[in-house]
Amino acid sequence: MIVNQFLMLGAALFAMGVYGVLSRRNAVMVLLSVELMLAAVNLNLVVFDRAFRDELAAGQIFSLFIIAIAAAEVGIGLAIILLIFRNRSSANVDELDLMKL
Amino acid sequence: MGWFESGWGISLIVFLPLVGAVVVLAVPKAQEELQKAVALVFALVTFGLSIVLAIQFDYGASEKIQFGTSREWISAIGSNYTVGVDGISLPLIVLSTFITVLAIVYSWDHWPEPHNPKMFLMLILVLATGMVGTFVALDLILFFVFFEVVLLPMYFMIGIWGDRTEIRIPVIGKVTEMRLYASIKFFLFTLFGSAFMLLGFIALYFRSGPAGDRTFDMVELAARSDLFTGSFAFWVFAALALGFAVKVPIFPFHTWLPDAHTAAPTVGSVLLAAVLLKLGTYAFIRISIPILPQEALNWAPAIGILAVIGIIYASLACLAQTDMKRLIAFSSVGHMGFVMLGIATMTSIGLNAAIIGMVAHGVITGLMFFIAGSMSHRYHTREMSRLGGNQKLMPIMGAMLGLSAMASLGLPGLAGFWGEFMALLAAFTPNAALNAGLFRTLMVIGAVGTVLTAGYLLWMMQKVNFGEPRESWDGVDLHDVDKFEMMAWVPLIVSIIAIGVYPRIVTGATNGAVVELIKNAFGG
Amino acid sequence: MPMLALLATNANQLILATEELGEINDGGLLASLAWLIPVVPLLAAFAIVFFGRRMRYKGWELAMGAMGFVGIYGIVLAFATMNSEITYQGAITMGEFGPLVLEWGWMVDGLSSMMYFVVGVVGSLVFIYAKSYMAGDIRFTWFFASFSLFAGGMLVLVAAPNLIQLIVGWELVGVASYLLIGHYWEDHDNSSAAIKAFLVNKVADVGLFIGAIIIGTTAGTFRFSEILSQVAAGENDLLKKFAFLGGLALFIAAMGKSAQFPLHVWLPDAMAGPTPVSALMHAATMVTAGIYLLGRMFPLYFVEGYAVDVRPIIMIIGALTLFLMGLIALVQTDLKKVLAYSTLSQLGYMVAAMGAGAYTAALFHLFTHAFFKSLLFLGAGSVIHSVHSNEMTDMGGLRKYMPTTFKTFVIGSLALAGIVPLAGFWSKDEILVSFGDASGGAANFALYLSIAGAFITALYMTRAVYLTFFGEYKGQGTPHESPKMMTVPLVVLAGFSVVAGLINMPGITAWFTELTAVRFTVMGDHHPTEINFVMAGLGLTAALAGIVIGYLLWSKDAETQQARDTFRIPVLYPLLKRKYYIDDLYMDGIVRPLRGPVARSVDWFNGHVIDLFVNGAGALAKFVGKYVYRFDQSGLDSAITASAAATGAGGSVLRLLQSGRVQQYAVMIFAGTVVLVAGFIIF
Amino acid sequence: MSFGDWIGQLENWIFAILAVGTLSGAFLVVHSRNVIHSALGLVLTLGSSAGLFLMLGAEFVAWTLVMVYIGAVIVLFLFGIMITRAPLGYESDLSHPMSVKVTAAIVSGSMFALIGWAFLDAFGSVEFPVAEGPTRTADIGISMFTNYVIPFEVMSFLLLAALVGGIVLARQDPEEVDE
Repeated sequence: MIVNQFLMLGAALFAMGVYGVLSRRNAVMVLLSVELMLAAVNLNLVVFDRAFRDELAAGQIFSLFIIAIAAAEVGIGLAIILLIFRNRSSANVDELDLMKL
Repeated sequence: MGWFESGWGISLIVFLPLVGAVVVLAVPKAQEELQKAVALVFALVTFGLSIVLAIQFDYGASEKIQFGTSREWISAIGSNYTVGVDGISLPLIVLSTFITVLAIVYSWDHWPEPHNPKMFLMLILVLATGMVGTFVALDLILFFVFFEVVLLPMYFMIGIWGDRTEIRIPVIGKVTEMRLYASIKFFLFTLFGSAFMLLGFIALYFRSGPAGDRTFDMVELAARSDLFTGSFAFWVFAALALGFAVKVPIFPFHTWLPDAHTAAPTVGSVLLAAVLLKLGTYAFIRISIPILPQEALNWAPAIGILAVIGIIYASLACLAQTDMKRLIAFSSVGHMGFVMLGIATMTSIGLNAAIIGMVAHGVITGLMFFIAGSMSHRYHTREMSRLGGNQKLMPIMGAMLGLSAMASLGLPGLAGFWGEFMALLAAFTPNAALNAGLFRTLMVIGAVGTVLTAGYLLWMMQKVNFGEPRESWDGVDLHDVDKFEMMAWVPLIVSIIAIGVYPRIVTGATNGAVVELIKNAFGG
Repeated sequence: MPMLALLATNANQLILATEELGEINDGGLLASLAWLIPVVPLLAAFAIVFFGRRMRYKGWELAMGAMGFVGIYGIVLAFATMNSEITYQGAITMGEFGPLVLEWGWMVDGLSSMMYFVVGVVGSLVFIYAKSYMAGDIRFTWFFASFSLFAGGMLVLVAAPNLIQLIVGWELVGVASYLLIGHYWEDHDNSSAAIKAFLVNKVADVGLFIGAIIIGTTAGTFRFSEILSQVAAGENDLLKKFAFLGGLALFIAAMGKSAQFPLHVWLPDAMAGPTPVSALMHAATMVTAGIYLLGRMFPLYFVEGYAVDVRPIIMIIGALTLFLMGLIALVQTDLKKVLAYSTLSQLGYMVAAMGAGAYTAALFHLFTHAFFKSLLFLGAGSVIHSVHSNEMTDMGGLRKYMPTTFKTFVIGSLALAGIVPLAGFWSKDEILVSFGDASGGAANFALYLSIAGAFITALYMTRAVYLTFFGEYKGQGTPHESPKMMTVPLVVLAGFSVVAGLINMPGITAWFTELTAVRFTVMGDHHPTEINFVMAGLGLTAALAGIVIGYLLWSKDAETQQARDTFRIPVLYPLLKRKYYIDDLYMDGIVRPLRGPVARSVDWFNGHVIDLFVNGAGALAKFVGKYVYRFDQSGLDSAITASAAATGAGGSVLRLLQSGRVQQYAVMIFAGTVVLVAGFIIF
Repeated sequence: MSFGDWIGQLENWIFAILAVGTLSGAFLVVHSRNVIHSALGLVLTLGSSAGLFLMLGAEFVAWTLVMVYIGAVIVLFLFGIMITRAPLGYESDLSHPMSVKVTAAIVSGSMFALIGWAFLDAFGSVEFPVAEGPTRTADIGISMFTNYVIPFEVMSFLLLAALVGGIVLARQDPEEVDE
């Protein structure tokens, strides 16, 4: 097992998440893709933790924090999407362009 | 034949077509057959003389300037009428005279509107003088004159006999006829490059020695290449390269080419593709590398990168084309990319590849434009989506189109392969002074480009040749290849196969000259 | 004669010995005239194009004559080479590129003689068959012209003594394949299949180009004999440095021509061509070109310090191919497609064996496979000829109507399944033994998959035989036995399928081993000196189990036959039916985007961005001209107007950035991050 | 380490299977035209990455991931999908058109190239230190409540705020209910 095989997997996962965030129209799907990016970060944190044999297990602890924050983010995010959906009966990101001139 | 070798031979090959043009002018306008006959005779004699030249040529000493002469011309600026032939220019001279004959044969029965054969034939002959003149000139000013002589007939050919479809010009937004837009774009674009080129020539002249000892002679300048150093050489090379690059054309200076080819009448496209594009690459080999070898090395990576971008870019653009002629035009950009890649390696393999690539592209793309012209003449459309089943309607023409497509995608055994493959091969071990890693990357990308090339040509074949013919062609008169087309195309097919099977036809002349050129320029 | 080195191996280990060979037998006139072998079919192809229509048999006689000449010459050469160990190469110069001299040449050694033999003999039989099969075809003459072009190209490839000529033959074969797959080009699907075959091969050719360039340039020569003797001598450090890359690139080329996963997609579609084409090109000869290349360059992959690291990759790719493609064959309903996937699977065996270092075993399987697979294809053609359908659902019960075809097809199937003592058993057994002898994880992987593959092979062939020849006839009209001209080649090939294995039985005969070991750079064989009962037993058991289970599944009467044909295992069935979605991946992931959005955006870029500068320069010149004129006329006032106009224009361009779309901003943020980080890393 | 050696280790086979699971799940998430498939793809990705954590010896993280994500977050997503009445069948409207996808692919591809290059440059073929057994959960607990106690408290406030915020946002106003 070399370190890089995990890191490259994480990078690929992250890139796919980025792709999803940029290419999806539906807001729920965008949120799902954000989860992919977070999962990639988690993976790399744990890999670094194990690769450097961290005494304090900082990588794992931070990945736990990320899991918790992700849960909060999903909750809030879905609530916002719900609200938007109620007001505009659509969850498509590209229709939310009221900020434009 | 002492007179032939002492410079008269070459001069005859250069100026006989011009004499022919004058004779055609003297023939009354109504006697079209006579005009054609006169033009054909002059072209044939010129071609015959160039064959004599090729036979008399001493292949054992192909690096030497042969059949040359030098006469005083514009003594005020020290410019002489210096001409000569070596192994590099010989194949291109034969190619030019050969294509000229075929163009006239083809024109016999195929006149674009407005009719006026007299004018058209004169333009072809003047063009021939310009083309051959560029290849034999050994004096920078003489070279420049011939280089520009080529421009004018082509401008008129596109502007008068060109495609009359109305188009909206991008950016400017004006609606105009295709031929007008294309001819002006072609003329101005090339002239823009030539201006820089002339600037470069003059700069070289003033650096070539103390007053009184200055020269425009290419051979002499190459011998004094030590004088051109530093940022002076850098900028001179840039100016020359810009002028040549427009003519080749190298990405991103290529946009005149698809428009000009699409708009030009068939013979115009053929001459443009077969010979005119070679003027730029030839100038790189003849002028830039020997006179400014150090700068050639400095600029080589940039040229190589642009060449490879051109290969990929042109292939992708081809995939998007719906117009058959425009597709072939874009494919020229890709093929010239391989030629430039060969030149950019600055090795003897690469330069040989470039020259054989030039000759091969001349015969192959010439044939493709002939066929595309004849097809659009019969179908009255070039839209590939409206064609189909051509193989059934016109089997012989379909087969010839197939053969030329195969040659164009670089099938071994046909001419196109050697230029492509040897350019890639040369890119693996470029000149010792260049970054091998970069060129190896370019080699891989260029090799991928061959796949895309195959893709667009095969898809074109599928759209045009295969399938069942559409019902709309039921009553239309679609006769297969006629005798003039046959006479014009069979020689091209024969030469495609001959060069493909036995590349020594070209490299036998070029190799000695190229090896010597590389040795003189880069030492070792 | 160039310097020769002797490479000898025993079963497990390679021992380098650089002793000079004794007197070389150059074969005299027999070998020096071998240039006729590729040239005659090529000339025949040209002659057929120009004169074929006017001849009595419309050009067939020319093609047949050329092929028969090759067949006889091949037989003579094979025996002569085996008896007197001929190694000969001739060359004439075709051009000079600086230091590089381009040569056209021909070589005679064991490997090439074996291939001449296979191409000539199988080719002659297929040509005899094709005259009857193709009778009445609208492009009969053109068919034989292309077929002769193929034979010529293949023989140019086999005869090539250098890498560049190999490329020439390689591509000629590819274009002939394109022409023949697209023979019925009125149908859009057929021409698309032809294009697919050409393009996939062209992708692999990138590997061939690069591999040939790397190996040839670093070795300083493109001649096989000289490259390989450098490999044997082990002196060229540059070659050592690049051997892995070069070897890998050449293997990619082999993957394309020999249709290895994941470049296999063209071969099943290539069944769009007429059946004789499938028999000769897509079973016996053209697809083995990749194996031939690996065999030709074998020392490069085998000698320590060169491309040995490619071997696990070769084994894994081969093993994956043989297993995955065999599975697909189970769900095909088109008889030719079953055989096509079977060919893929068998090619996987050969490739994996090359990877395991079993030079002889791989070539031996190539040799036997050529006979029984072309037999099966021709048998399928005979069936299709009388049923007028490729679908097995239209067949059934043909045993009664077509006895000769039935018998020969069963012999071919048993040979393919590897039943003792037919040809397939001996060659497959040698491959299994070679996996067992090779060490490392990849070899074990290949061993397990190839035993499973033997089971699957027997299973799908049993299925094909039962669905085609047993039960009730379900098609239109009354089927009939094919004419003599078609059945005679079947019988001859069936004879070969029975006896071809007997020439290389472990411990008893070693003629094939001796033949293929005749090389400039000689290497020992991988021929087991005694039979390995464990491996033979495993392989045979797997095959018999496959036949028995196939019998149980498909031997029942006509009604259930139809029902049992679609044994739909969830997940697996759609996966197999859609060919692991690889075709969809290529089409939707690469081809369509390239032809559609990418190409269009490049074209758009050309017209709107580059021309923006060109036309913009023109427009600017006109604009400036106008203002210069007005300035000339009316003074400075216009400058102010112009600056205001410029500001306004700039603003309207910048306004486009503020689209209000979150994801566009996100694109800019991510792209900016990439650029900045890349900048920080680089500078 | 040559490819042959690499593939010869059993754990790398497991890794390969999990990696394929992760990536194909992620592919579903970003590419499927069916919302439910995308959500289930996320389950596959997270499940496989939990497996990777187990391989790495991070057992506590792995099981937390399974419980929190697959247990809770996915359920939340499924609710969100249902409430926003996202179509349950195949739907072509979920993604942007091809041109946007190409841009997105270019950006994410270059990002992958950059990150990947950086990793390759930094780590080359460094191998993991010899395993000394999985991390003990007790160690994580001690570390979290001694060294990282302040972040932990901040986190708890954040969760509280999210809780309140979620309710406030998603609650329908009484007037609207009346109408």
